[in-house]
Amino acid sequence: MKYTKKDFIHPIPGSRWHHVWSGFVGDKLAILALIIFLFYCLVALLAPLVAPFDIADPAFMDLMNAEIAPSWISGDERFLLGTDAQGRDLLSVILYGTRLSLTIGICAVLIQATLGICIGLIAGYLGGRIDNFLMRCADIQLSFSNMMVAIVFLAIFQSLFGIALYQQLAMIILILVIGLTEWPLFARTIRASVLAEKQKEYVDAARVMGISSKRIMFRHILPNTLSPILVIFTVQIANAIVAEAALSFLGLGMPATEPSLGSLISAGFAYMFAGSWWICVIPSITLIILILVMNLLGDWLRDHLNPRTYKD
Amino acid sequence: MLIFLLRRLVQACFVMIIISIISFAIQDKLGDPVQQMVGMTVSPEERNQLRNELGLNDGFFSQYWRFAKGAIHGDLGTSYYYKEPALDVILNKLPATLELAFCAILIIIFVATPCGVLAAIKPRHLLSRLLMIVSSIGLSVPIFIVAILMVYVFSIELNMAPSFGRGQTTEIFGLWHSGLFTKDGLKHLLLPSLSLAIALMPIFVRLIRAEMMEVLQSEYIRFAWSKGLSAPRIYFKHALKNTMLPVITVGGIQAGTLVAYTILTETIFQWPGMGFLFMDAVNRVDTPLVSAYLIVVGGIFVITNTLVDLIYGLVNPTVRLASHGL
Amino acid sequence: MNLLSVSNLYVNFHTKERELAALIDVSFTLNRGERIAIVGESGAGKSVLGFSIVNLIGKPGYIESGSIKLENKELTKMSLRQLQEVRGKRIAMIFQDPMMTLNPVLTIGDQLVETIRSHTKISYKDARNIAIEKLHHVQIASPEKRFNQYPHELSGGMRQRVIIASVLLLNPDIIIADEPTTALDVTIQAEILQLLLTICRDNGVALVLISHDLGVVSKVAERTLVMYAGHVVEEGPTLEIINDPQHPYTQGLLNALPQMTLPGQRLNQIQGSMPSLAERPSGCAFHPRCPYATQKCRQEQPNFIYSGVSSVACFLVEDMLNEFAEQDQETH
Amino acid sequence: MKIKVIIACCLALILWNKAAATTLRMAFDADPVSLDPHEQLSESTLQFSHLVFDPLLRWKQNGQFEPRLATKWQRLDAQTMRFYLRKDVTFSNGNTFSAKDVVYTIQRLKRSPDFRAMFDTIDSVSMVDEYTVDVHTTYTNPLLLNIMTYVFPLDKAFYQGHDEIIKYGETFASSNVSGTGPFILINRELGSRMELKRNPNYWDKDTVGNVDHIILTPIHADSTRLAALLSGDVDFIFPVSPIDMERTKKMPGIQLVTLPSTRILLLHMNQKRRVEFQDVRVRKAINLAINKPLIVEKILKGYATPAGQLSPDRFLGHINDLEPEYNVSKALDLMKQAGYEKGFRISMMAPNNRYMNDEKVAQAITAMLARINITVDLKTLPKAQYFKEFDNRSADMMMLGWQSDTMDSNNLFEFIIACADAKTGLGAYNASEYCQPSIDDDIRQANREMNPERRLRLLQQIEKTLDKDAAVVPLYWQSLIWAAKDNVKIQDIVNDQNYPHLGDLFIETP
Amino acid sequence: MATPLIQISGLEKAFTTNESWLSQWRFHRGKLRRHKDSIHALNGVNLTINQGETVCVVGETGCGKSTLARVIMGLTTPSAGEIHYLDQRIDHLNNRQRMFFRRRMQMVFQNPYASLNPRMTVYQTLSEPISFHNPQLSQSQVDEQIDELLESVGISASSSDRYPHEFSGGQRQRISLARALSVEPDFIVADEPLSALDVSVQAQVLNLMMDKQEERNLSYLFITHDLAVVEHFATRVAVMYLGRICELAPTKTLFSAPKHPYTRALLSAIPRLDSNTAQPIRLIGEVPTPVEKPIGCVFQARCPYANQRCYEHSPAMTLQRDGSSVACHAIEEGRL
Repeated sequence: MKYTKKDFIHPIPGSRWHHVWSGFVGDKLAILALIIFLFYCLVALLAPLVAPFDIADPAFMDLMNAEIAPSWISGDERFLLGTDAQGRDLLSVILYGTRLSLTIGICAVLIQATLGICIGLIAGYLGGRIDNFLMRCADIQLSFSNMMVAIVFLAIFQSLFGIALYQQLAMIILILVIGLTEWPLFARTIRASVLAEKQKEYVDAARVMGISSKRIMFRHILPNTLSPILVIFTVQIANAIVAEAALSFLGLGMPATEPSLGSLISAGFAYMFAGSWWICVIPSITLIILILVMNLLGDWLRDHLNPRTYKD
Repeated sequence: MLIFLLRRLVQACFVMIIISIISFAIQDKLGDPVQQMVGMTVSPEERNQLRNELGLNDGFFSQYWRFAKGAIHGDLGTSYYYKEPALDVILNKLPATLELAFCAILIIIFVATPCGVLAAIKPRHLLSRLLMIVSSIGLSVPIFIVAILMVYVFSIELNMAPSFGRGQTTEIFGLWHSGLFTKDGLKHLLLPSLSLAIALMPIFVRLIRAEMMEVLQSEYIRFAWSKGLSAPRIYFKHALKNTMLPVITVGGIQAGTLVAYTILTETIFQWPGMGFLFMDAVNRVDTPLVSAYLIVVGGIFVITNTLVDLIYGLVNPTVRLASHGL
Repeated sequence: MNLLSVSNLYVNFHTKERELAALIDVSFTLNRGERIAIVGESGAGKSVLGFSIVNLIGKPGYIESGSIKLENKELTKMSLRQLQEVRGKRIAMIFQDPMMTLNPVLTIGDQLVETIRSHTKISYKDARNIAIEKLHHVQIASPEKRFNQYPHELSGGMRQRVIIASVLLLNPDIIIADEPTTALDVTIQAEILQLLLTICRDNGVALVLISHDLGVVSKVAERTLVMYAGHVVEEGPTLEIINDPQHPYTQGLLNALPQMTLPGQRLNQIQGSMPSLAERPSGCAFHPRCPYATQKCRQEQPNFIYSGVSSVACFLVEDMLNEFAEQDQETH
Repeated sequence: MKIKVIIACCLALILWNKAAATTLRMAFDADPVSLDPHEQLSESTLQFSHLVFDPLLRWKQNGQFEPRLATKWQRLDAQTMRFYLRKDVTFSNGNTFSAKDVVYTIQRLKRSPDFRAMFDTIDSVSMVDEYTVDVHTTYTNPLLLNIMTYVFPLDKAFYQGHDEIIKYGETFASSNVSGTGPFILINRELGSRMELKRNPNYWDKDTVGNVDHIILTPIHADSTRLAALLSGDVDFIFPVSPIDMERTKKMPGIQLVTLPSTRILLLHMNQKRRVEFQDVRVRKAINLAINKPLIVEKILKGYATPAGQLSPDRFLGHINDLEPEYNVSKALDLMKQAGYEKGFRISMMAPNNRYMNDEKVAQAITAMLARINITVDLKTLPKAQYFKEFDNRSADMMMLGWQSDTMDSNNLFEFIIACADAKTGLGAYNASEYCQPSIDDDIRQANREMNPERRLRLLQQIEKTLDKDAAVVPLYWQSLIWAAKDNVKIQDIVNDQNYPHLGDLFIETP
Repeated sequence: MATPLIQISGLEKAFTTNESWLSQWRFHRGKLRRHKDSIHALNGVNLTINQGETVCVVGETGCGKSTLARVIMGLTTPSAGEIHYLDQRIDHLNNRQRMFFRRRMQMVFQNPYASLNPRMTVYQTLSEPISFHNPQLSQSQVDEQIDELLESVGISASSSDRYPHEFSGGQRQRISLARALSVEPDFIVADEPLSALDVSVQAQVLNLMMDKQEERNLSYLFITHDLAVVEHFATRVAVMYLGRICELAPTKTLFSAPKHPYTRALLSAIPRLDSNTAQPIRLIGEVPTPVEKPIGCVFQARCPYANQRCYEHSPAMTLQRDGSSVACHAIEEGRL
């Protein structure tokens, strides 16, 4: 028996992301944050093109130019934001530093996310002993805090293999350490969402259809846990950048020859009280704005996607 | 209760074994204890003999077993620099760190709670908006910048508080050098604990706000309103207690961050605590100290986590410790 | 004088884009000791109406205009402090889900005693005695033991009893029960309804029962309001409405019940579903689903008219009445 | 032990209250690792020795010797020197000081791994009477008096029997102390605090010093240390980072004292690791490419003296007209001649917390070497790790700072330039692996030459050879910078070896 | 005589509530013992479903009716008992072996808001099972089938690119049904498909289900707590209590002459529109949680007619004269 045309029910128009987007357009702060963040990303991506100086050029670091104040103070047109104690153009160094910090942050969080998502999915979907064991591990890891583990690990690495090797591998090690220590946050959140999603009947429906566990996990459940992941992802990048900065500040991060924002601040710290405030203050502000923007974006996403982050 | 503690104990053993393996590995790999003991003048043959006597030529596991046995008896090796048992050195510095953390926690509790509650119950109020902006910014300013700023403003420019060290301490019960009982000690405590608190405060303000707002949306709060209870009663008796449950959990997790942050704070303020000691030990390649620090910190985490779970179980009647096997 | 009179109540929901009307021009009255029911499907605005009586609509809802009078006190204009005196003491509420209504971290006793003590100055001991007495009243076995227990230690039906007990503590004039049995099993539902009915009858308490279940309503309420998309579409004595519904929606609702057709036959369905707040159609909100809809229904809002047994907001009925009236005039 | 600490605390409290005005709170970058003055030859140990012990004689600011426990001395023959000791001196524990203590101390010094090299020249010490000792050297030694400034007599009765010296080990001497010095140690928390009080029985009653109580706090970070001074938490700090000088100068109530020191900073170019460095033209080019005055001006803010040689002008070997030369085009030319026009890649290591702004200097040098196409992979390490690497000669180019213990050029040459010889210890810090036998001969001669004229010529000869060979890259002589509150009269008691004579420190009471 | 399609015998299911190995340890009389807490959801269910008929399972929360559905569909494994599809045993099959039966048996779920994957369009939702079970179909054939399917449940095929949240509850339930029908099953388990829907929409879905049954000769196992729907829809009714079926009867028989004390109470408790129904029979107490495997009759605790035998022996299903089967000692003994 066919229904007559009149019987057809037409669905309500409008898409899921539509209201998120319209809410976004309505929120000036969120737009501003996004623009600034995109600007940062762009700048980081294009650092070699945008930077007024090529940092690889031997002439880049000229002690003659050391500690020139930003151009609006010194009137020196060559260096918009002044130079640091080594005579490097601060703008170029900050551009490259931002690039480095963002790279470390994003790569580290990618590792966290991959690891966390896999573990969270497995723990949540399979449940039972595996879940119990993995979550115990996550709890333990989480209670030790990534900073703690990173500090200890980096310190040990430095003393074990010497700083020489460390400085060569600094970036990779930082990414790995920050990446490997924060997975529990992702894992727990994913697991919580998976547990919630697993209760939902569409998963059962898929099982009843005979669809394989792997496909259910990745095709059905995973897309539905994306909104909390997105929120954590944003916030975690901010956290990873802060962690990197803090580690650099302790002398456990990027070496002075390859400065990230954190090591720039750390190096400029000595000049803070000496009159050459810009060496420390400008990278600090750059860092703070970057993190603020990421946090604002994260907040905004959290408010609008309204996921439940991990909680017991 | 007993079972709960027993379970915890099993877990603690598991954690401590892992930590002790790591710390043993450090001790084993870093530096040659024989060299540290006898200096350069001893011949290689003599050294080898000494190595044999000390069992340093044995296999990894028998060495680890010896290390673990020593660790159980409180022997974590001797610090190269302090020439004292590493555990003693660390335990000497423990009070300083604990006092710092304790004060920071106090500040967090007594400032973050009212702020979070205010921001939750009057979300449109100017003050709570300001609070949220400040906490957003606070969340984004790394702790070391906060600490530097504090030193600059309060110590150097305003000359209000000392910038380093613990100041005058008094001894309590013959085992604890406390800075809490002298004016000088408290003055020294002010800036470090404040910057430590400021670093963690935004997380808690926001968490309390978010949780409180969620709790305020719940049916039982609506029911409480419909019963005609007074507003303070609803906010502080009905809502706050429920709000605190997730806060306690997160608080337990943040304990780890707190310890990590003490390293930063202590470094900047020259606070003679464990964190400062640890960074020093790292710079001096004082491996026994580093591994002892690891073990002590591991112990602290295990204890705090157990405490947090216990508190959680006490506050939350639905999680009877029975379900943990009371 | 009416105990409670609601007139021309408009309730809006505030959203970023626009204001959504949740209740449109709702009026009704309630007499002392009377039991009325508000019936409708989900999204009809019946819960909003219930909550707006004590001004407890959750954010982002707010009362846009209209008046709610308890005797002659205007509730919409009251300060929070004044409202808190009315809530609980004069008007009490029973919520839908007993699992969520009691605070999980406070004991049953705490929650009962605080209700009494926040309205009357009375010692803890006396309050406890009253509470235990009321627990007994709602047929809870060993109330002393229950007094010290936490909500999670009780079953759903037991909790709903505790909630009813807590509502009774201060002998209110009105009880608003928002789907009090929906979350309960059939056998428990019967008991709770019985209990509620007895209590209202015995103490002369007025009851506003909010429900989607016409069966439940027919057992309890004397008068019924049928709501659709924020409007009251029909109002009248319960029996009349069930036996002779006037509004096409009420008719459809009743006809769709399985018992209205023979077993195995197709049910009499209404097409479509309730519009959401944002998509309320113009004119009569029911017109897209209404089999009798005319051009007029699409454009104009029908008025509320008395049709002999009940009041209805429908052009069809209006036209019919007018016809009758004309015929009447003609015959006269 | 605990009780002792309590008593000490109480004592400290009492003292604090009684004489708060003459308490000196000072913050240095390091505190002594051990209480044993013979365990480590380091600045902090010697600073401590000057507080708790007294030397036989010490340097005055003008470069003359000042008698302390030795009242006078006289050369008996080419190899013997007689010292007359001060009477009525007691150790802090009440034991009287006499010649036996001096003999004992010198014998112990000869056993010390760190001091052994310096005291090898002393053959034996003999006690003439209660207050006279004779010091016999193995050969004529022009620097005997310089060496004798390192003799801080120990209390023989106190130490004897458990006086083993173990580096980094726990010994009696490393945790107990008895000296004749102006101060007595009352409390010490390694790494965080050291407290001393005035020795009430100190022999030198004529001193203007009025400090009754000293609290020494080690603060590693330059900025924290300065902040502590600026916020008034301490009265006296060392060192002050040159970066902070401008600001500190402007602060009211704070005084800065700077002295050029004899510490030379230099770069070693390892000739064994790199063939390129065996070419004198390359070495010369590197010397020419590094703009030393600019480094001094920009990084050290002028608080150093650019060096074209190793010996500072106070030393005998100093040649006045040997100025640092900076000429990139000439350097490029030399590189071209040597066949390295395209340059090469080298590794370099430098400490990052040992010398003033060491890391930044090293970075600047890499940038400068890049101009002559030498690419430098720089690693900077904390000192604890750096010197291990230095001993292993782990990089092609390494930074070193050296202060002559004997205040003489020859000490520099012996350790930095001489061909490495594990037996004699010569060339122990020669990370250039440069070996010029003629220099070795000159060093040996200068060590025995008593005639100042001839000695001068010998030492200058070495400097000239070094310059010609461009064996190392001398960078600059670092300055010492102290800061204190105005009422703390440190300018009278600091010296270019950085052993402030705190016993003579006068603090003005407002 | 109808052919039995599904046969269930002696089905039991217990859930362990304390999964964690460590939390299973208890102090029992001073000794440490391992003890698994479990809830007995099903305690021996026997049921036969014939081809083309609708069997309704009614009961209150916690009686195990949803568990029954899930066990039949293989979403949870039974602790004991057997399930046969036609004459093949299917309860012990692994995922691959079960694949054939997946096509024959399908399920419609309770919550229309959760039973469709919110991140998949209607098209994706439907195409997945179709192409999964019919890999030989070409893309256009699949599309064609989907369009047909959608139109047959009253959803316009043009809206197949929409996401579930764009549909109302009733529409979603239609899509759910379409998904179940997509593999052309002959048996559908419907787990409270109406309970989340409004009255006016319930009728739409119920009508659709009846249409489909007629069209495709489907058999339904319909789980619900709404007796009004049961009366209208069911061929036979099974009343469940605490994991057991206590009465199984043709619909008319059950509603006209309920036998089991629980069935009687349940029927009397329905608030009906007609005002002439009798007072509801009051039951004592609440539905207990079956932590221990029940001994004796499951209803004993609340039964007004319980005697000693009810506490000790569990009653067996006995066929009554009017075609219903009841498990009750009181009826057997003629006390009732």
